Amino acid sequence: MTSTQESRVDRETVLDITEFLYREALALDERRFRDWLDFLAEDIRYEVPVRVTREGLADWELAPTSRIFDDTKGTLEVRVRRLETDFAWAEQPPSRTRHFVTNVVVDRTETDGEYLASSNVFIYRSRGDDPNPSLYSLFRKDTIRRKGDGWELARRWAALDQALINAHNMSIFI
Amino acid sequence: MTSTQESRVDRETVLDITEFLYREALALDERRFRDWLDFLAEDIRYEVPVRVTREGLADWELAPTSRIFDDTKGTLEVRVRRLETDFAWAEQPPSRTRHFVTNVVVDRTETDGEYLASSNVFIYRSRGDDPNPSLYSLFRKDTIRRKGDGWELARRWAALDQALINAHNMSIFI
Amino acid sequence: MTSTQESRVDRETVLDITEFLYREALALDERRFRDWLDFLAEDIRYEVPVRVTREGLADWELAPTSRIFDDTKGTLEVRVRRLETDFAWAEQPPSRTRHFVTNVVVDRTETDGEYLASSNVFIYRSRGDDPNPSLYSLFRKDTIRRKGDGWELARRWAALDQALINAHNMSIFI
Amino acid sequence: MTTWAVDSGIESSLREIREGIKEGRFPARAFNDQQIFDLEQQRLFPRTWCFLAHESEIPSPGDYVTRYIGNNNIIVARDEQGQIHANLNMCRHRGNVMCKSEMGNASHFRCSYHGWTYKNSGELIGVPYMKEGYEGRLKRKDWGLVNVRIDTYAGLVFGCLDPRTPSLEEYLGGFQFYLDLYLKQGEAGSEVHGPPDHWVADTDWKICAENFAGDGYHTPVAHQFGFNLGYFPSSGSTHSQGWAASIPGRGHGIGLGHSPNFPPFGGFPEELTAEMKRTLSPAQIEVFSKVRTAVGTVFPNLSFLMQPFSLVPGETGVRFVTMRLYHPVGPGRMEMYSWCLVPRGASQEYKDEAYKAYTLAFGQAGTFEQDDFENWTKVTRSAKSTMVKNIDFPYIMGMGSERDPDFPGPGHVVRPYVNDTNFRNLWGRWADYLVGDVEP
Amino acid sequence: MTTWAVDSGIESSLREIREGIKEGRFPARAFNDQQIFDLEQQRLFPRTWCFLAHESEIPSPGDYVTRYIGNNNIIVARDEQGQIHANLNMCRHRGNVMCKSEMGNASHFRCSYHGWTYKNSGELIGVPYMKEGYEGRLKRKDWGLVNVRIDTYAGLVFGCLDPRTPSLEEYLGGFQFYLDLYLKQGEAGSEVHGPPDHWVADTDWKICAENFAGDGYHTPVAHQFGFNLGYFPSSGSTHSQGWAASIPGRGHGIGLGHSPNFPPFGGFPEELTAEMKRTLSPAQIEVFSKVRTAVGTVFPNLSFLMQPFSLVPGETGVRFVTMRLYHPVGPGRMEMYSWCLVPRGASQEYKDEAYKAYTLAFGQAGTFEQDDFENWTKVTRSAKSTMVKNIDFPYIMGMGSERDPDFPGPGHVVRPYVNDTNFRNLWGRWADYLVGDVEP
Amino acid sequence: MTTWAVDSGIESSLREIREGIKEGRFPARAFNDQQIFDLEQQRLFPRTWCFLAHESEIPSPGDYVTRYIGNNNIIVARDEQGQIHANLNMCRHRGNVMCKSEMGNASHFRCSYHGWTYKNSGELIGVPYMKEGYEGRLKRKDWGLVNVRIDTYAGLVFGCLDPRTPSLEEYLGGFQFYLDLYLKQGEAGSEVHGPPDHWVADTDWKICAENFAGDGYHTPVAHQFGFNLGYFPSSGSTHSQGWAASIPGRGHGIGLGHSPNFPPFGGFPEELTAEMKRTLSPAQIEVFSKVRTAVGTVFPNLSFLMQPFSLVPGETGVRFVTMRLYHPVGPGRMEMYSWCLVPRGASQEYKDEAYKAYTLAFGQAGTFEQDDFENWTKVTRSAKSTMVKNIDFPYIMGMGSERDPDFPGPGHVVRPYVNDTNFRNLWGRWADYLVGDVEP
Ligand code: FES
Ligand code: FES
Ligand code: FES
Ligand SMILES: [Fe+3]
Ligand SMILES: [Fe+3]
Ligand SMILES: [Fe+3]
Repeated sequence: MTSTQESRVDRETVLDITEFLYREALALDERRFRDWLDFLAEDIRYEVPVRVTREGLADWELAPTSRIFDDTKGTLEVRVRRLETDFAWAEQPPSRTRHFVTNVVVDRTETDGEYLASSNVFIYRSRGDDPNPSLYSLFRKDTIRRKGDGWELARRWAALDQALINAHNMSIFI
Repeated sequence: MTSTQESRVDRETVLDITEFLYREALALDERRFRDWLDFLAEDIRYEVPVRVTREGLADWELAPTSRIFDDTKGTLEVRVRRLETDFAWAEQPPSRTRHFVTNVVVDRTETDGEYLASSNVFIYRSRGDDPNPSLYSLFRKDTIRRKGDGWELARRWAALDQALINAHNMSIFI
Repeated sequence: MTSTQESRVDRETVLDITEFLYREALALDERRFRDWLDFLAEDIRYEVPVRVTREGLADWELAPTSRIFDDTKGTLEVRVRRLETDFAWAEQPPSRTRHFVTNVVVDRTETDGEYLASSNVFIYRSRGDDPNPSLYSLFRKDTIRRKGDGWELARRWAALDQALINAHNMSIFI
Repeated sequence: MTTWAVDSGIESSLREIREGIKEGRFPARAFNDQQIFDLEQQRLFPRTWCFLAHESEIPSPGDYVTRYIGNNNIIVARDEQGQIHANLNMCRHRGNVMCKSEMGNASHFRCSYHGWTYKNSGELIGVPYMKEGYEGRLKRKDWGLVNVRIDTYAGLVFGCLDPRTPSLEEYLGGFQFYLDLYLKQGEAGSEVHGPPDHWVADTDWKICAENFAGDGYHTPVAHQFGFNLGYFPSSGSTHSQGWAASIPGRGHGIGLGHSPNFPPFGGFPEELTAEMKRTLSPAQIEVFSKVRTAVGTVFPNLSFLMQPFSLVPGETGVRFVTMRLYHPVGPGRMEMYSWCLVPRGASQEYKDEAYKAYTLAFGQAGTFEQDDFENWTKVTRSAKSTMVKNIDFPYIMGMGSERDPDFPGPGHVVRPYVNDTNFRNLWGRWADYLVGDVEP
Repeated sequence: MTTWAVDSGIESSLREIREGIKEGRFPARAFNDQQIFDLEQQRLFPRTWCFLAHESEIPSPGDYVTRYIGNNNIIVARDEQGQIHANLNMCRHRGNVMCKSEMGNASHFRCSYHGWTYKNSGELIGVPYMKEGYEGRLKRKDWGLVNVRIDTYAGLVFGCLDPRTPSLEEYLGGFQFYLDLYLKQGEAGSEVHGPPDHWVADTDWKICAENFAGDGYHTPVAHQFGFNLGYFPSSGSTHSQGWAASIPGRGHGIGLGHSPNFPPFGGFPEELTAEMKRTLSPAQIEVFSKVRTAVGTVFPNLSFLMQPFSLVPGETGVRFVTMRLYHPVGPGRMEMYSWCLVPRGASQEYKDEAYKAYTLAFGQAGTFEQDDFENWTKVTRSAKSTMVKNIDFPYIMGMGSERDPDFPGPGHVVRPYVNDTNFRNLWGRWADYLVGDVEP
Repeated sequence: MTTWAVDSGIESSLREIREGIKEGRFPARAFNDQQIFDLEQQRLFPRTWCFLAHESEIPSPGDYVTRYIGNNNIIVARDEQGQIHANLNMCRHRGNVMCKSEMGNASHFRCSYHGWTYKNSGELIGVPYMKEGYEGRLKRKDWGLVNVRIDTYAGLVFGCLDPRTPSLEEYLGGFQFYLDLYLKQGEAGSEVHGPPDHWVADTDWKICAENFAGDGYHTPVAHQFGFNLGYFPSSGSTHSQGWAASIPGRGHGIGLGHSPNFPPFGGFPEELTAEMKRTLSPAQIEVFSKVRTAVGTVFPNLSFLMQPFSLVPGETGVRFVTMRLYHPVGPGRMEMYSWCLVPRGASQEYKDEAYKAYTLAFGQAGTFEQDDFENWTKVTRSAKSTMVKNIDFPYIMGMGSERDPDFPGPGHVVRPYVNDTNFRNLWGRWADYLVGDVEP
């Protein structure tokens, strides 16, 4: 497999974006949700499609119209505001999440200053005194946009590797 | 622990090989099996030993003669050709796999242009509407060989961290 | 999210420390416990607090006084010496562990030559012919100290993301 | 106090439970118990009409989805003539699963074990080595897929395993009046917006069924964040207003929440309101115009909710409809299917807006859904405690209430919205089935 | 050989088992069996005093912890007057869990489902829409949390589900004499060093209870590393020395290991020894001075260990105390709670040193604990084998032994330390409960 | 239609099932049912000869492997004199597991709990504190490991829990004739190529046992990829050719697939064919020369397959043999052990080539194995559906067939290969055991 040297994203950018994703995940896992919102572009599209088990040759397994999350910055702020109340029962006691972000691969997009970052995310989630965690596996395709000296998340598209989700709710971010 | 500066592989090579492994995993998880074959050297040895529970001081726990996979490029192509038919029932509907490749460490080998890449791989695999995924943990020792501008996989040796495998088949690649 | 360029740790150090953590994990997973001790500073503090499920707004969820591990180099050596006997029944047959170290983020500390490395660790542990592994998720905050040409682990603080631990013992290192 | 016989005597316990319901008590234990689960699987679900699919999920010939009745996986397929069939998803030769996906399109199903082939209507048409192997002994017509009887109402496809169960129309017994609010949004009716959310929960299906049979009582507390942040168009002081309507002896029930200042048909686009006024009955129009929230359960485990939702506090927002099926898979464990229904004739824009509201509020990442399931899994956990074996919950709200004389809709209709009346009807019917007293 | 009746006849099997114990045999199968587990949940734990918490875990008004009796989650809370209450952690309205954390502080509990509110003592004080919804039908005083009777000894809080069970004092029946070694370390008594280690294990609780009722026999082999590396202040040749003390007919038992050259009160700081000499009885002083290891079980599932530990081979080291609760959650499965108890009045330095010793030896990463649980999970696995259904284990050590006439402590006391006598008493009492012969 | 009695009446159901088999029907439900599983554990596996190991797995003194009969873990060890012993892997003192690995070498086993020590033959030889603790009460000879009776055939070691079961020779009842194809490859016989693949599957063991008792019917569809790509040396048009041989009243059965143009002994190296011609009987030579595929089951759960395999479409390729044990661990759940047997006397080259063919086709990553388990787990899932409780599968192929008069091998032998005759014999025997009608 020959790497296509010419179109390759420079190492520094790859490492920068990787660190950006790690720090974003840390904000989530430390429940610094306001900080997390700062990682997101104002025009972010945050999307998690519903998955349906299909035969190998079907047109789609990720539903074209159904979404588990289909959020804007505005609706994500609503979710955060909710978590800041005393009445977000689903997170009382809080989920303990750990986002294991791996396999970060960065490619150019057609837009200057925007990169496509693919990553695998394994989420471990434990609550209360239940010894059995919920485990989620996802593939993410993020658009990361240069913003001043740093970066912002312009789009998150994440697909759960499960059709029948093994969790009584999805009160966390992914 | 002093790092042995002299024998250390240069950073660029380590990052290159890491990216190579990530892109190889992506080909598998996106079921682009023909693409995946392109990552493999013509003379690849692809090997997964059977593990047997032994006492702490036994000579071996990985069986010297028994193999779960013991493949060449030729037999891997047979497997891919099979997956391209309509009759690979084990993958109908297809497994949803996610290869979490971590802890990539690269060392020199005695052959110029060949590197030993150790990595941990955690595979999440879900099928149909079963809410319980199969999880596999493996240690991989790969030989990565420079090939033109890029790289190829000259050897894969991977050991499952389980003696009694928790899956009704191993119809995926690792 | 603007990255604070000035205080940022240089890339080389981050990659060095990341590799240090990978090689340290490899020593554990290959059961080279004597080698592993060499990664640790003489004055290491090795600490894993007990977690208690608390309401969202409680002062602490990680107990201020209770510890699963609270070790020095001396007591870690005791544990290793024990594992070297024939009578460490808990590890007979040995655990097969795999430490998936991800999301390594490195920050400066107030001490010159010491860095704070945050990382996520997912541990897969299998024993005997039990097809069900134990899975642990941890957040680690390590202090990594420059030592000659290399590095040493000056402090490990690791918190399990579980309150009721799903394992009949913790005879492994984390 | 209901005496709970753990081993023997469940039959007499059930009779006691049935009596207790009339007096306003229902035992905690019923919400998580192996014996109850087993009896439900034996006496309830095989005798009721069980929801399978919405017709709009399989619009074209060959389309199919696979669903469950009890632990039986059922193929619901539209044949080449457009007719819908339901068959057990099992090969008659050695029992292989025929359709391995949740959704697809096929005119025929071919078994991957020995190759028997069936039409999507269930007829066996192909058997390999018929001559060499069977030597004339096998009659194809005897070995078609196991058929399941179906019946439909306004796009809803139900299946029933018992041939003696009366027609769906009789079974619904007038509840159609209320269902039309969800199913006849505009002249073209309703359709699913897409495949359902589907997840598992350690929740007993009955807790959900009760909650959606009109538990207006929980909203200001369970969804307090919505009240506090202004996203829920009701207020604590008036939230108890409205009606609880139920079909006596049928189990179905619906809660109709009313807000004094909420505009008639608030949240519906004008065209839709106009269409509904044309197609629904005057009684329906009168009732629906006053309804802010409509939350109802078709006995035993299919529910609907219509609710306006706005992200701008104080505004009316948009109405969305969710349909949900609680599929029991064990005592205290279920699979949830949650659809969003939209008016088939509405603009794509409106459909998308309604779906966005749905997805922010319901589905497994929905903020209201999160709250509900959190409470429901906790109720389920408590119900298993041995200390609750003789503990009843109070179901005494609206015990002696008279029917609202001015209300034009069918069934037993009482005020206020905050009420246990629908639940007594629900559990009464449930007890009839479990006791075994339902004439099939 | 005990005949094990798998289906029917468990009652007569149990009587046979009870007879067998007297003759020194106990069936393997009892350590992992669904029927036995069920009977324990029905006949044992609901009738005994069950440990809930140490008072020092909830020192201030409003403090609470949640614990279990059987599968019942219990809130143990200190009210505003400082009095401790235990209540089932379940809302009486629809069964929601009230306290969702293991530990906290609250004067009131408000239910997250419909908002019913209780004092931390259990009294129901708030019901939303009381007027609109209940119309006067609901009496608050009838719907408080379900109360659990409690009793205490020297900081230990126990709960009991059976009102007929005699007082804790009578239940302990003199075992307090030995418990004081753990609970009255110095004038200020003992306290927990922090919240307990808490983990699950595929181990039957009874194996732990037996081991800690004085299984000195296992130490030189199960913890051979400690002997070999010199961390355990005993030697194989003298390890059998000491006593086994038990309270006949009560089930409690303690092993008292003695080393000929170990200094009296070795490992205690001097001040503490001095304090103990002032506050304990002369008989206690005489016994405790000779004890190197004290390992005992309060029937059925609470244990204690006091042990000196030094990392310098040959030195006396420091004494630590662990208290542990074996909470059964299924046949062959349990949750372990393990606390470290420290003398409340000792210096922080001493407490920390004792805790360090505890944590290196016990708790789930403790080296001794690791060995024990390894063996216990393996015993549990074997016990499920069908081939063991008629196999008994030998419990014949110390069968005919006379009481040690010189021993000043209460109960039946025999030598040597290596002994099965305590276990016969333990399982005899267990069999009494399972047979159903314990007068409540 | 077989009436399936869920609670009581399983006994009469079983008798009905047994009658039904004769008429060519067997109930779907049997393939995934708790009651059936329990009865198999009680009435079947404790009475049959159960495969434990191949002698070549433990070639030297001290070698052992651990295997299962039911849920009993058994040590199969070769003592210092070279004799093989089987014992329950459980310490008689308190039940600890003795050997914690699947394979090893030891002359003695020492228990890690209290140190009791046994010879690898099972004899108890060491007890710590024998004097101080047991005071002469314990007799070592009474407390050896629990012994399991064994018997062997051509390298296969079987164990039996029932002393009344007749000898292995009688039990096999002539099936040895066919087994020799797998076990006597050349004068030196067969050996394992290495430790077995070992995995778990949500598959009922009986589905595998039936499939390998000669299900030639499934091959062209289940393994269609092999036919399509040319790796399987058979074609759809002739695939039905061959024989089904079974031992009436014993349960054993084998399918012998024949291809008209396949060379005699095709795929065997010449030397091996020559050796076999010397050592096997003329009748065996006649039968084996015609066999392309031989796939058989030793009742109840041990199977063998011999098959030529080539990666070059159209070529004969190499023959490989797999031996497999289906170890049931629950209703619809099993552990699979899969070995490759090679001719002991063949060249390493040939052994390796045969093993490569095995590993590409069988073992959990094997392409044929993948297909089979996919179908089998799906059959298992279907069998649990409540709707199948009265549904039988057709077992009518070869119902009235006469024995092939020209076939020189023993047993009931019919044509063609595609046949249900072996399965009726298999399930008939199974039913005998479950009904309880097998004279032990
Ligand atoms: S199981 Fe379908 S054809 Fe045999
Ligand atoms: S369940 Fe607590 S108030 Fe309803
Ligand atoms: S259990 Fe083996 S010696 Fe005690
Ligand atoms: Fe709600
Ligand atoms: Fe111990
Ligand atoms: Fe096959």
